[in-house]
Amino acid sequence: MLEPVNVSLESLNLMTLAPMLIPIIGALLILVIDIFKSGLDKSLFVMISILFLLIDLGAIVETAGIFTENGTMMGVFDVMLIDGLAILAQLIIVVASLLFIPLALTHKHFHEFAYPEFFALFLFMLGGFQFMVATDNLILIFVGLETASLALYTLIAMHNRDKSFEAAIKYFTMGALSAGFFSFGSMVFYALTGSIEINQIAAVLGANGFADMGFVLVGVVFVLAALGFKLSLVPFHTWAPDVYEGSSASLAGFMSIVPKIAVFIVAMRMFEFLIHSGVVWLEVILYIVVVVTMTMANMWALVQTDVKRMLAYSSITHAGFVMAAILIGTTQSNSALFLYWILFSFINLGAFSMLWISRQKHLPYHQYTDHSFEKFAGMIQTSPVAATIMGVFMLSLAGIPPFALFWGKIYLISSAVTGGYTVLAFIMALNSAVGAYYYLKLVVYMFMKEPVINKDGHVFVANATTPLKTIIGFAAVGTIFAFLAVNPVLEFITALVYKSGY
Amino acid sequence: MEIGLNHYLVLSTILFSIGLVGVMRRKNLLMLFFATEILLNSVNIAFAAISHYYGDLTGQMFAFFVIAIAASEVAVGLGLLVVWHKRHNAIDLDLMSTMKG
Amino acid sequence: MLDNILSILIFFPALAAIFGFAVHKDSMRAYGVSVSFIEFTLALMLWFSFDSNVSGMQFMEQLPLVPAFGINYILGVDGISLFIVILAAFFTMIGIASLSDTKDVKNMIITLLFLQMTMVGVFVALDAIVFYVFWELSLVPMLYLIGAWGGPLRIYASVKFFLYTFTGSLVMLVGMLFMAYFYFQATGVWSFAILDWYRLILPETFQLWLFAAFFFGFAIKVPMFPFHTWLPYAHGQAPTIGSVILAAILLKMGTYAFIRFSLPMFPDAAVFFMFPIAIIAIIMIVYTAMVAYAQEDVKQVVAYSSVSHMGVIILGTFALNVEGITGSIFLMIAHGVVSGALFLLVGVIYDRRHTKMMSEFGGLASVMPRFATIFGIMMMASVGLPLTINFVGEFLSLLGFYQQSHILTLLAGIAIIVGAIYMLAAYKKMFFGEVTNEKNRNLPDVNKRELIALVPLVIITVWLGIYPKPLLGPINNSVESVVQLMHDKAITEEAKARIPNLIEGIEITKTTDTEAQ
Amino acid sequence: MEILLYTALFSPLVGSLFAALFGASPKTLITGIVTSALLGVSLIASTILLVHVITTGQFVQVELMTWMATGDLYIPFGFIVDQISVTMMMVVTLVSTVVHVYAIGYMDHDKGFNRFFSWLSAFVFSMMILVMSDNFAGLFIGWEGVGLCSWGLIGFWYHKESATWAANEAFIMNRIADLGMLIGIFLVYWNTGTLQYHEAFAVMPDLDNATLTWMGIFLFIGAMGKSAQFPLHTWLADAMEGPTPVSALIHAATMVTAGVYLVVRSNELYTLIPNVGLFIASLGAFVAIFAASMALVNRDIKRVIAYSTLSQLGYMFAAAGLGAYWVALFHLMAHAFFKALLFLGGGNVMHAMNSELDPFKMGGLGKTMKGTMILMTLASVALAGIFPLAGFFSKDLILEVAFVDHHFIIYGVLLLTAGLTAFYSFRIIALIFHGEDRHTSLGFHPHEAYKFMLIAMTPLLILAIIAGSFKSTYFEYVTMLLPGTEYHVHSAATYWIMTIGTQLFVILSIAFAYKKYMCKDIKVPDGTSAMENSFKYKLLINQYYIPHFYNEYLVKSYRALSTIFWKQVDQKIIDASVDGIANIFYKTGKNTRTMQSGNLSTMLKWMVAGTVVLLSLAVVFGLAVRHSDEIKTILSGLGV
Repeated sequence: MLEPVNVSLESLNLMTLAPMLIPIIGALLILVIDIFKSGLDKSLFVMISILFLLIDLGAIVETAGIFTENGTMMGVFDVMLIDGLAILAQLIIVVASLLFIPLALTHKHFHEFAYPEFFALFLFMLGGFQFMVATDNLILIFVGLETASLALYTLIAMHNRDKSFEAAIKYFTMGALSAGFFSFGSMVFYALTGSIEINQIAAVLGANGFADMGFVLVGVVFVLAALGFKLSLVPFHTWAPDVYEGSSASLAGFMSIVPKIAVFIVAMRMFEFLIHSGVVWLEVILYIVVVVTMTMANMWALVQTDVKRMLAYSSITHAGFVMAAILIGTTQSNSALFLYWILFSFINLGAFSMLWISRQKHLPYHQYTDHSFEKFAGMIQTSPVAATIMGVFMLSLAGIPPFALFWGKIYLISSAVTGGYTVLAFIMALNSAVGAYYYLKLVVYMFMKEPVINKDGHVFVANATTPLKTIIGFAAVGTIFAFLAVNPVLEFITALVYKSGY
Repeated sequence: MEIGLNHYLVLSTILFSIGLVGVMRRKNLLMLFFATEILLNSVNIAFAAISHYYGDLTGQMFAFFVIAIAASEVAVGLGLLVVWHKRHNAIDLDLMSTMKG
Repeated sequence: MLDNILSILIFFPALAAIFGFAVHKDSMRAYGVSVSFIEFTLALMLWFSFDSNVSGMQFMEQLPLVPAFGINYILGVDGISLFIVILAAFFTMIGIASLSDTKDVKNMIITLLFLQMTMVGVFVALDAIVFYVFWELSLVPMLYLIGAWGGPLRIYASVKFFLYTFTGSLVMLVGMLFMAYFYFQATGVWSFAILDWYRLILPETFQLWLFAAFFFGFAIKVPMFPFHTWLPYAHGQAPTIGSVILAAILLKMGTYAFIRFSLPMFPDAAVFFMFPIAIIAIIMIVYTAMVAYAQEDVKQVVAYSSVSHMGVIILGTFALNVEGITGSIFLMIAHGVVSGALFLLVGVIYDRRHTKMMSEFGGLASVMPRFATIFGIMMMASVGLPLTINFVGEFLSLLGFYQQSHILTLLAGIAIIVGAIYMLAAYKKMFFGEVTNEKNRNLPDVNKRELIALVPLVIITVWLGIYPKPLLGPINNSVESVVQLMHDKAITEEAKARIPNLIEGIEITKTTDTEAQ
Repeated sequence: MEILLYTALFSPLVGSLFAALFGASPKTLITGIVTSALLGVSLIASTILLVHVITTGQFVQVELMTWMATGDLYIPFGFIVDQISVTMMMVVTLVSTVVHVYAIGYMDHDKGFNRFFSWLSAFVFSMMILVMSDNFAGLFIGWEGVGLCSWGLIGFWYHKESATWAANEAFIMNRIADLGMLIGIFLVYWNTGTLQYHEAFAVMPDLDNATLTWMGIFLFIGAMGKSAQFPLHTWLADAMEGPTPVSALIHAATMVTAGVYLVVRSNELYTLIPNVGLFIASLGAFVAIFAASMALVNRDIKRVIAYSTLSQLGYMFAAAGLGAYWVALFHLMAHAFFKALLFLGGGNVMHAMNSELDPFKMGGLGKTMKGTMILMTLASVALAGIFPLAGFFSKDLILEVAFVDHHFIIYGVLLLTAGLTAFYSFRIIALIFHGEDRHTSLGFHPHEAYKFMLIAMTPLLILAIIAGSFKSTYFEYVTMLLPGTEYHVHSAATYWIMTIGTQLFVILSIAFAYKKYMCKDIKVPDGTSAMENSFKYKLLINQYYIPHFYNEYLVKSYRALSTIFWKQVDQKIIDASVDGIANIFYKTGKNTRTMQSGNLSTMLKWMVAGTVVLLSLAVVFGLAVRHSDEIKTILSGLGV
């Protein structure tokens, strides 16, 4: 006779669940609205999404407040885990989404925004990511990851162009493979330790002194492959350029930020304890993967002819760059990861939004891709403000001070220096130099070449509306004046990360 | 000979390998989806077996979730496949390479 | 106002540049001249209120920027940087004043004003990161200047310039981060303040590595052989104003940084690397002078001559004594004036003929006598004739290095020979002989606008050649404190011996006093 | 006295700047007059200073202002008028005043009249700085200043390729020597801590010999360039491309003697290092005969005179090297007078002959140019050293010095040179003024120069005649500063034999020259005669092939090497490797981007392959850990 389940509501600590539930409720609401009255304008759904995101943000800030008082919280049968990492990651996810969702309010009409499902799926996806970062239970991570991914595949496909479907199918198939890898890796850890919670796995492995090192490594390999796919680490990156190209520019920008930060958290939880337990193999492998990802993606970015594809490769590089933080694994490096990613999300969203507002419905005859470099030739003459803003984004991505990313870059490289990874620090620095070339390429096109097409600057802002301009302006201001915000942000991050024990 | 945990694990590994080979070799999208199903199901077998071995239900829970996710994956996957087939009247992977480089 | 004059000097042009977007393009030139004139006046005010007897930093400003990571906005000026700041303001002013008619003059002036912000910023920054910010930021307007208004290879040249210098400075950045880390280890506090770093005494091996990292960044900027190949392209393709600023100010960042960073922070490494660097400097001097001689394009002659002169500056810097370092700082200013003027002069002829090939010219002395005279004066200054500004710097630099090595100074002294060879040959090709090319027969002589730029430069060239004291005094004071700091910090025997101890005399008198008692 | 000093120093500068104002405009006579007048002022001031120095025996020293001061280095603009410098000032101002006045006539028709006077006065100013400075740095200012003016004046007719080439050659060769000088200055500074003459010389006796030797050598290298000593002598002959007044002033009377001045000025240094002195003397003697030999056959009046200058400079160095500084200075002074005279006379001839310089194309000019003939003949007599003209006193003294110091080889060489000097001087006199008229047939219609030019030359003439008589006065006052060794041959008989013998030898040489070149059948050489094809002649006319050697092997290889450095090293190696590194990245990117084939199957394969690689690495590592003990045993068994 089983004991009746007797759980007090207090011990469930439902507050930990609130931030994830809010977007899900929002998604359901959108679906319900659509059931009652179809054919409503997209602006309604945008605003509803924003409202729910704001509420979500409020909930996260609330949990952050609790965290700073009480420290790490467990909840809902100890499945949920709210620590500094979870809070920071959720903040990034929600803020980036807040910047992303108004991008739906374009001047031209696009297929996907006509469906309320788009926004519902989007909110479901956010819920998935939030679950992912706020737990150390492999099941929940897996579920969250898949929820989010499946929604994302659909969002990509909803762009309703040949390339979008191709991108979605590619992403989906590889995602399925990576899901297999992840479950297999989880299975290995489960087999080794009898647990699927990361801290317990760590405890058990630590207790028996990594006796079955070979099998631990097998598990690590599969998890690394699965996470590497999501983070687009070489050689698991092959989906990234195609998917970025196939999806709409705004979604590509979103994809370069939000899913990755979620997976970074998982990677941090998963690998940090292994590296600190002296699993040299993982350190070496991560070192190689990080260097190869940074360098190779850089080289591929060099030879691209389409700006969006170039930015895709550049995102891969940045992911490799940030992965170095996990390899280094000090408090400084983990803080650097968040600082870097916050700054990066501003710039990258800004840059992709710039592409987004220049998106044409139909390609002119001389253009083979949506955002070929030639399209931007002589932009300074036809549309100087847009060109300047785009130039700032590019310089910032290249790491030119005092623009935003520079601060993340020096903090991250400094963490490599303090962590004893001297050579890595130099490799990171030199990769920034290589990267500067392709960012400059766009600057060169915009500022130093004569326009190829009509002298009409409208093409660069064809898609622009006030909300889009606001988002871009926000990103631009954030990029240029980041140096004013770095200090408070850095202190906040360091405090949270330090308190979470990373 | 008694069937032990190791046999299940070996079976799971073999199935997983078959799935991997399928993923690599299949040019038909539908077949490819089947291969990914094999991957996930091989893991399910292992989870169930380990769960039994430890006398712990977590593994089986994981297996259930995997099944659920596999199902939803199939839903999304087939949806994409159908759209693609409608547009191109083919589900051959080799035709699906407009973006590259 | 004087409390914040450095910030004003930095940000006034930037602010003016932003407002410049609203100015109509026909009035832009007047706007640019006014702004740069105000900036120059401010720079002069700085000079007049500068206390020449103080060797340390003056007009210090400090604001927290990222205190959590030890980054603060610290500014200050001493005798070493003061005159380069003034020079930057001066050249921007005459550069804008003498701008010939180009397309997009509005964008160009805005770019120049931004460039001025970065130039001033580099020389007054006393925090390594702030320094680095301006250092890197200066690349951007220059990139645009070369890339948008340059010659046929402009994009290649500008991107090469950018990437090359950027690569070097990233290595330098890692060096800075290491330096900050060592400071953190020693004191438990993060700090990027240069004056804090001065107090840090590092073991010799650390010094060597850090010196190398910094060296990489500075050497490319200078540019030192064999990292110099971006320079001929940049100069060759840049518009006149770009070359002028590049040669007059931007190159000086590298040599200035050697004196600001490398010497006081790593005195032992400076001594250790003195001879290799001297040899590089000599190669720069002789080799590039020979390359300059082989050029067919007069602008390239001047470009390579810059490299050659930078060699002398480097040599003077690594003399590690007061005479040499003072000389090298003075030569920075001198070379700024002279090479700036030479590029302006090349620009004058380029505006008329749209070619820079020397074979196209010949006999210009009779067609454009005033031009030939000014060119001749500047050429002689470049060659290092006494009573011109360059001579003072070259003389002191070589004199200083002579204390360290006789034979290397002798080799470096070849500068005065090879310098004369390429300059005179170029002058001969352009100005002497009969007028062979019909197109040259009726060229107008320099006009008023060009004279506005050139005459002040001629006056400065001669004035400071005869009476360099107003500059040498403050420079000398600051350099003495640097040398003394280096001597005090040095840990190896050799360094102690190589770097003179300036207060030795006082110590001796002290001991004799005690003996007397 | 200070005001006089400044007047003497700065009035040429004022003149130069005044003329420069009109630099680009056509001829304005006023520039010539003003500059000449200002030089006259300078001359008067110098004379008063001379009287002051002679009568009081004191020198005037002023410090105008600081020039450079940093660290321990302190260099002022300081000037000194002492026995040495006042002598030089007199020579400089006197000759330049004469040359200025003369040039008003000579440059009469030249477009660049104003420019000419500007340069010429600037030269005088530089020369005054050179001789009046009281420190090495100031000397160097003047040193380079005269170099610059010499460049401007040699290349005065800048449309002529040969002129500009010669100007550049002169400048660059001087620069080579200046480097030596600069190093010498550095040596002085770092060893004595100062550049002031008297302070530096005061410390020198305490320094070790090696340092002093190096100092002496490097300073002398500087002197070698300015005074065109072998092997840096080729520029002087080429410098004759400049207008003749320039040759008279710069390349005969003043600038080229700066080297001698330097050695005399540094006598306290050179006294300490007699070995270097001997070297200087030997080189001087060698140059004397070497230059004289080239003068024997040259067919260019000005070049002959230039070689003669070179030869006389050799005399001066011989004297200075042997420690007879006052003798060197005395010869310098006397030489300035008669050599300037000779050059100006040559200028008259050249002017008359429309710039023709080959004496073989002249002949019989004495009829039309009587005044010039007298002037040049007397100057040549003085040069040859015939009693009682200036050359006799100064040049014979040098011979005596060599003899008394028992340097008989030097003595012999110098004696032989004296004969050669007489021969070539009168060779051209004979060819120009005497013998048959060969110029009319070539279409020349010579005329005498302006009268005022001739009058302007007379002060030089007078001085060339009477300068010798100042010898004892001069000796008395100049030896207040210089070592006052008197050189007397011990026995009167030897003295007389020597003197009369020398005179006879010289007179015989003159007679031989007249005999050989006054005969009727002198023709314009056309390269066919046996003599012209002889090796000796070719060697001499080609200046021992030294210019040829310089041109072929130094200039050309320098140019070739420069081009190689640029095209091969700079572009093909250094720049190409920079671009190559960048290209490696680009190429790697280009070649490996095929990895991204766009085919889903390939993508999946990459993913699986990555996993498999990691897996096998993991297995290897896992096995290695598990069997680490065995591996260690095996490795130790292998001896690793």
